Amino acid sequence: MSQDILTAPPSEAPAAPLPEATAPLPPSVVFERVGKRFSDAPDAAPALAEVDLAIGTGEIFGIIGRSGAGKSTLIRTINRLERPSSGRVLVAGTDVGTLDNDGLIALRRRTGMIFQHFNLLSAKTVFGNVALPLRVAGLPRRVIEERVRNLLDLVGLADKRDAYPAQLSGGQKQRVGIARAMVHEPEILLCDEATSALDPETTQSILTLLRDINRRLGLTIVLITHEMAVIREICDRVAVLERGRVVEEGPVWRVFGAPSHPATAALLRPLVHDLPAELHARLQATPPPGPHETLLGLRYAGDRRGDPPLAALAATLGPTLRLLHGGVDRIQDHPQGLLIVAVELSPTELPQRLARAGALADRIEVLGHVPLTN
Amino acid sequence: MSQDILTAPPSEAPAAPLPEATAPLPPSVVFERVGKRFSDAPDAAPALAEVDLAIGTGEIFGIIGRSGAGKSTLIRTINRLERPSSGRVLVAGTDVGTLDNDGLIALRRRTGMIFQHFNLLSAKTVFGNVALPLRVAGLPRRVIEERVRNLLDLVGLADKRDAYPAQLSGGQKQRVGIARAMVHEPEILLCDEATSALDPETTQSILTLLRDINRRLGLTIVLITHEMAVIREICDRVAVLERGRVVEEGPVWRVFGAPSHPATAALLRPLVHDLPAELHARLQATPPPGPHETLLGLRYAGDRRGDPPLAALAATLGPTLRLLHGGVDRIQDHPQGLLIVAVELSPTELPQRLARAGALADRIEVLGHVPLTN
Amino acid sequence: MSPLLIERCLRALADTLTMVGVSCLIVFAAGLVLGVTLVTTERGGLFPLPAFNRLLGLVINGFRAVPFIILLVVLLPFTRFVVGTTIGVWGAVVPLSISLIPFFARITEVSLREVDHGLVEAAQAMGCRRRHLIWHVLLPEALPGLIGGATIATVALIGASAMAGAVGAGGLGDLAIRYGYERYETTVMAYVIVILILLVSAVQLAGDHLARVFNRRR
Amino acid sequence: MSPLLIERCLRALADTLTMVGVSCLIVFAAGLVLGVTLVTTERGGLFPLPAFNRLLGLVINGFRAVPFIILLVVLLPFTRFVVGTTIGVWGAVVPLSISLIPFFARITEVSLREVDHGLVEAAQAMGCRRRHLIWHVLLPEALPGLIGGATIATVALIGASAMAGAVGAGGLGDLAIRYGYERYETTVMAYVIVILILLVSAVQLAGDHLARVFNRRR
Amino acid sequence: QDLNRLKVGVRGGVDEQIFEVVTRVAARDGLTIDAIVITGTVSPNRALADGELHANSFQHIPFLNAENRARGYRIVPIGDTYISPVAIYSRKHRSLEALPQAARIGIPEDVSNQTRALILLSAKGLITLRSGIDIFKDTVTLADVASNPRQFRLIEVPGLVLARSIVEFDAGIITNNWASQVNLLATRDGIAIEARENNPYVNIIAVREQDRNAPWGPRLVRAYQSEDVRRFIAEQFQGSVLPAF
Ligand SMILES: Nc1ncnc2c1ncn2[C@@H]1O[C@H](COP(=O)(O)OP(=O)(O)OP(=O)(O)O)[C@@H](O)[C@H]1O
Ligand SMILES: Nc1ncnc2c1ncn2[C@@H]1O[C@H](COP(=O)(O)OP(=O)(O)OP(=O)(O)O)[C@@H](O)[C@H]1O
Ligand SMILES: [Mg+2]
Ligand SMILES: [Mg+2]
Repeated sequence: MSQDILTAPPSEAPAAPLPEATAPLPPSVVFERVGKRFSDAPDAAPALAEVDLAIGTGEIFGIIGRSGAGKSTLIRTINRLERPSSGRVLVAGTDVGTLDNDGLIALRRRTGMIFQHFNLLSAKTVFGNVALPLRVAGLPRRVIEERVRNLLDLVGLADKRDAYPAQLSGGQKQRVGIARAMVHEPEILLCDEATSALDPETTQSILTLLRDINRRLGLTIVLITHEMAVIREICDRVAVLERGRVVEEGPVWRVFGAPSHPATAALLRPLVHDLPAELHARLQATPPPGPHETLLGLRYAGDRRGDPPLAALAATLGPTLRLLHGGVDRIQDHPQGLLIVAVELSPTELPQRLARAGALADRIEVLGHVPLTN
Repeated sequence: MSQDILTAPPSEAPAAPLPEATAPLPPSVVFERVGKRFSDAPDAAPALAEVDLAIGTGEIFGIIGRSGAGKSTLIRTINRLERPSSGRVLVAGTDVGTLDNDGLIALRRRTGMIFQHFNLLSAKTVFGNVALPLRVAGLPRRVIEERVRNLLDLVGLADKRDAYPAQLSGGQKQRVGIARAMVHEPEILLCDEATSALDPETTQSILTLLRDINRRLGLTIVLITHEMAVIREICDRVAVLERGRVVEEGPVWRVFGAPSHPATAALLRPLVHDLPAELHARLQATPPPGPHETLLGLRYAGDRRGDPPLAALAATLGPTLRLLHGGVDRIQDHPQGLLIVAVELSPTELPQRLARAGALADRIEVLGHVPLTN
Repeated sequence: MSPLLIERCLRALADTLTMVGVSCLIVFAAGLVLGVTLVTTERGGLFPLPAFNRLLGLVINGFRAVPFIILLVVLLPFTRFVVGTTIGVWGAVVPLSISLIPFFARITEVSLREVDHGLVEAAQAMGCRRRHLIWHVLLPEALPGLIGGATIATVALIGASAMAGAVGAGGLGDLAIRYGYERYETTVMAYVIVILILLVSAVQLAGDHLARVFNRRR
Repeated sequence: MSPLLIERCLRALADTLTMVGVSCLIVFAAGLVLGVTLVTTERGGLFPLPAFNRLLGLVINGFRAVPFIILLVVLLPFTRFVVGTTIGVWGAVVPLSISLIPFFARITEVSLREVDHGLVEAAQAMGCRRRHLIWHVLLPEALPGLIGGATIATVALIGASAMAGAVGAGGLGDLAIRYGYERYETTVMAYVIVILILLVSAVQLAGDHLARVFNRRR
Repeated sequence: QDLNRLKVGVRGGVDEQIFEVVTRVAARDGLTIDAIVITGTVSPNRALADGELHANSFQHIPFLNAENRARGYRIVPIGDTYISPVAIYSRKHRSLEALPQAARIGIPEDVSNQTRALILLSAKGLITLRSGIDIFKDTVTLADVASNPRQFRLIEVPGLVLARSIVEFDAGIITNNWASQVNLLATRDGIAIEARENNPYVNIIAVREQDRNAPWGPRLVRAYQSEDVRRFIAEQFQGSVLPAF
């Protein structure tokens, strides 16, 4: 048995599928009609408007949205780096807007934050940056030394321990930011595009680390990302922000499988395996007279169990069935995706075959026809 | 005919498939044994070592590599923001190390650069930042006004024209950086993670823009990214950097389809549709006694033409064939990918079926067996 | 306060405003130029001329090392050549300016050094010439700090203008010294000092306000 | 130069070094504290106390507005109380320090304002108390600028110490004035000024070096 | 030629105050005086020598002589103004006799006033100076002290500070311009005072040599040496400034 494509994360315990959001966990972070305006101009669009969300304890919650949608602003209200103009934010039941200084500091010490722009202290070494949350919490030197060392090992920066941020590459800086946010073992971790500067391999190892801590210690993670694969990989639920409003929210498989808002669809489109430009260029809307192939899109939304039955499809659509493009991803054990296939069928045959195949996919679309030249 | 999944970029002309790299274009950028050390310590690993590369005119050249591999350092030698410690860099045949001040400025005016950290001037508005390359080139005010307006429209920042960088979201900043690098219509565009802070939709529109300019004006693009989808989407060739050395280089479909170096494989692994953790956990190495399914991995490397023949596979592997996970991408018209399928076959039947199916995929692996419980 | 005294105070205020105002313009202009020169010609700067840089630094140090009162005397021929007199308000402007220029040059230098090197690189990458770098990057990015430095220099100038009495230039500082100290009329001194404090506060407020307005980083 | 003169020069150098050295320590410590207080208590600062901030600003402006010579006189009782004498090197340290503290407070203020607000936010997000923010973020991040400012202040102190001759503290500046200006022995003055320039240059070189060493941003 | 408007350099304090009266008196004669107040002792003579002033009034004759000698000016006195005697002050002792052995005595640090102080000390018999000193011509420094039987410690201190820090000394010799600032009157508070007769330290109005015979000179002197000014000096300075006309 070949092992090299079995790359499930090593630390992965044989765990049961994640619980569905139907049994909600006690909320850790609650947004109540949160609004934020940066400008006093009445015609300026607000950065946030009427955001209502509840994030459960121990949940990994994703926030996606177009650039400028308000994701960073929203996440920054959780530890009161940004004060909402209206509404309130509750963390573990307490309105963060009403906290006094000590309360705020206590909250922030239970919270870690990875910044979109890293925000590393230029005057401290990598070690100094990561050690800071522990130093200000007054931990003994030996404990600090050890924890920082461990974490630097985990993020692969052991050899950069004494470097200053200016001597690091972009991804190295980001990893320092990640280590710094986790070193004091927070209960809530706020990640603002925490892996955007990382290569896929390092991203994968960071995600593994995050999920590991999430499972072991019940860490709540709020995660902004533009990489839908990251959401798919580790999030339980996801919210979609558009112009400061939550336009969609739910378990990842449901939101990704059947996006109900155009903004979500637009974000997911590049993930959906699109018809490549080369093929698209050759496509014709009406069947040409001569021999031709018909391109079909078979969509699987994941809300019913059952994997694409290739054999049944082949039996229905005939012996010329080829997979051109696309595939299926399992999100929280729901297979979802789009298969773009080609079949050679005559215009008269096509409709009845499609009718019979109807039960074999959630939706079947005819994309067009390509004349066969050879 | 349904149109909503036909999302090939609108500006896409019905173009022929890209020329193969077998007919190399005249080189635009040539690295000759380029090395770079940041530290004088003899034991410190160099950031770059013996890099030899030639990038053709009008080519879109991707550079990938782990975090800290030296990608940014390499790209910065092209416009002499970094001077190599050894070797030389030729742009359009001229050694950039020997250029005098005027020559260097002329080179830089023919080059655009998008920085990993944006590097926007905080004291200038969005307009002011994008206009600067034109202003220093002495263009008349009206021309500047119009070109900047056009470009801001293209990157979707028309309404942020008078905002200062501090008032922008991360992705908005990045788009300003992109606009600024392209506004003076350079011949070479250096992109250091130009879309890392952008959502997939915006990324897509930027890539479309890049490819459009590349096709229309013959722009040479050198592009660092961690998003393999971006490489797959627009690059002609790709080089893989590892610890400052080029360990692999070639047309994207070839490098991605059959990575020869472990570093490449590691970078691509998350792209390869891995077996999801849930399935992996239930997998057994030896066939269980009772009824069970066998999981197969069918790999398509793309170096032979021909799409996965689903009908033939179904005929060979039997009526239980289901697609569990994975898919096929067309890279430069080469279908590549991994299909993870399940079949119900007895241990005696399996070997002969596999032998027959051998011609239907580049490689077939048995991943394991899952007992059927229901 | 008697009408005579009020008139004297007004006269002194006008003298101070003239001296400080004119000197400010000279100091800002020349100090900026020298500060930019210091930063750009240093080793690793935009226009490295280490030998020239060291010489310039030495000259600036020289002017800063000489006590004002000596500078005043040494500069007499120059002062007469430039403004035609060595006493009065105009006779004070020259030594005041010259003694503050090196100071402001150093302040400028420190502010310019704070500019993020990444911004300089970005501008270089787009083919900016050195003058563009200075004009579009160094100066605007350092502007809040420069305004802060200019505020400090202006207040220092107001302070230094008290010494202008040595050339009979009058002004508020000199008036305060004369009354408070040579005549021992401390009430008058107190009035004058209140005016001085108001003046300094106005400068400081204006400077703070401008620095805030031109700080686009938040 | 006669042995007597050499001895005087050495004596004056020692006096200057004592005065400037001691004053520096006081000015740096108090100026830093005041500068930090100014920045942190302002509206929108880490510890907003706008009324207090305005008062403090006014006091600082007051000390900067009063001409040195008046300050010196006004401070005489305080000076006597603190160091037991109003003359000599120690009598000069008090007025010198007090006149330079507000100056350095303003310099500190300008430098601290340059610190990237994102860094403050990052530290706040990890639960830093205000003292941590000051100690781990504001001061270290502003350090190169602060060193630059301290260099400027030290040279200003050397300049001001020339006026300390007014309290009989001696020192190089005073020696230069007495010989060069009151006795017209310009050779002696020239020697003394050369020593002063060397001193200022040494301070400047040391400051530049330290600022470079502590600049981790490149 | 005659002039109806004169620029006169004066020193802050006594001279400035007196000139406020002189200006009024001169105005009656149709002579406008711009009294330019100049701090310090260097600029007034230099500006006069350079022709930027018509006259100045701030110095005594020995100082003028020293300046002419040192800097090559050709400046001459055209009229006496006042004498302001130097005195010995003490806050601790009521007379010279009461000064203890090795008392700390502050003296001026500038040359001409130090000369004056040492001559006063020797005149009172507290010290002796080397022989052959012409008080009208020579300058005297600490090096010229021949004997100091009571081992006084003579400490050079700027007048500004000495006047205000007199409590730190057993005694101090302070010129009037500094003493008057702290309300010390030579006639009232001095434990010893400089002789008024045969005193070389007569203040003067000075002009350039070429203006020695200018017609406006006598008009200026006349305005100064008027009854109004005499009365003003008497009232204002109560004996510590004595008209020398
Ligand atoms: N100024 C510097 N001083 C010292 N070392 C440096 C400096 N700049 C970069 N390096 C080191 O050189 C190596 C290559 O850095 P580079 O920025 O080129 O990496 P990269 O491939 O762009 O990584 P990333 O994907 O994380 O941005 C890294 O190990 C980095 O720590
Ligand atoms: N300080 C500010 N002043 C004014 N407008 C601001 C400020 N900060 C953010 N905004 C605006 O608020 C909106 C939301 O910004 P935010 O940073 O939350 O977006 P985002 O969703 O994080 O975007 P991205 O994915 O690009 O980082 C944007 O339109 C931005 O221009
Ligand atoms: Mg953001
Ligand atoms: Mg990089």
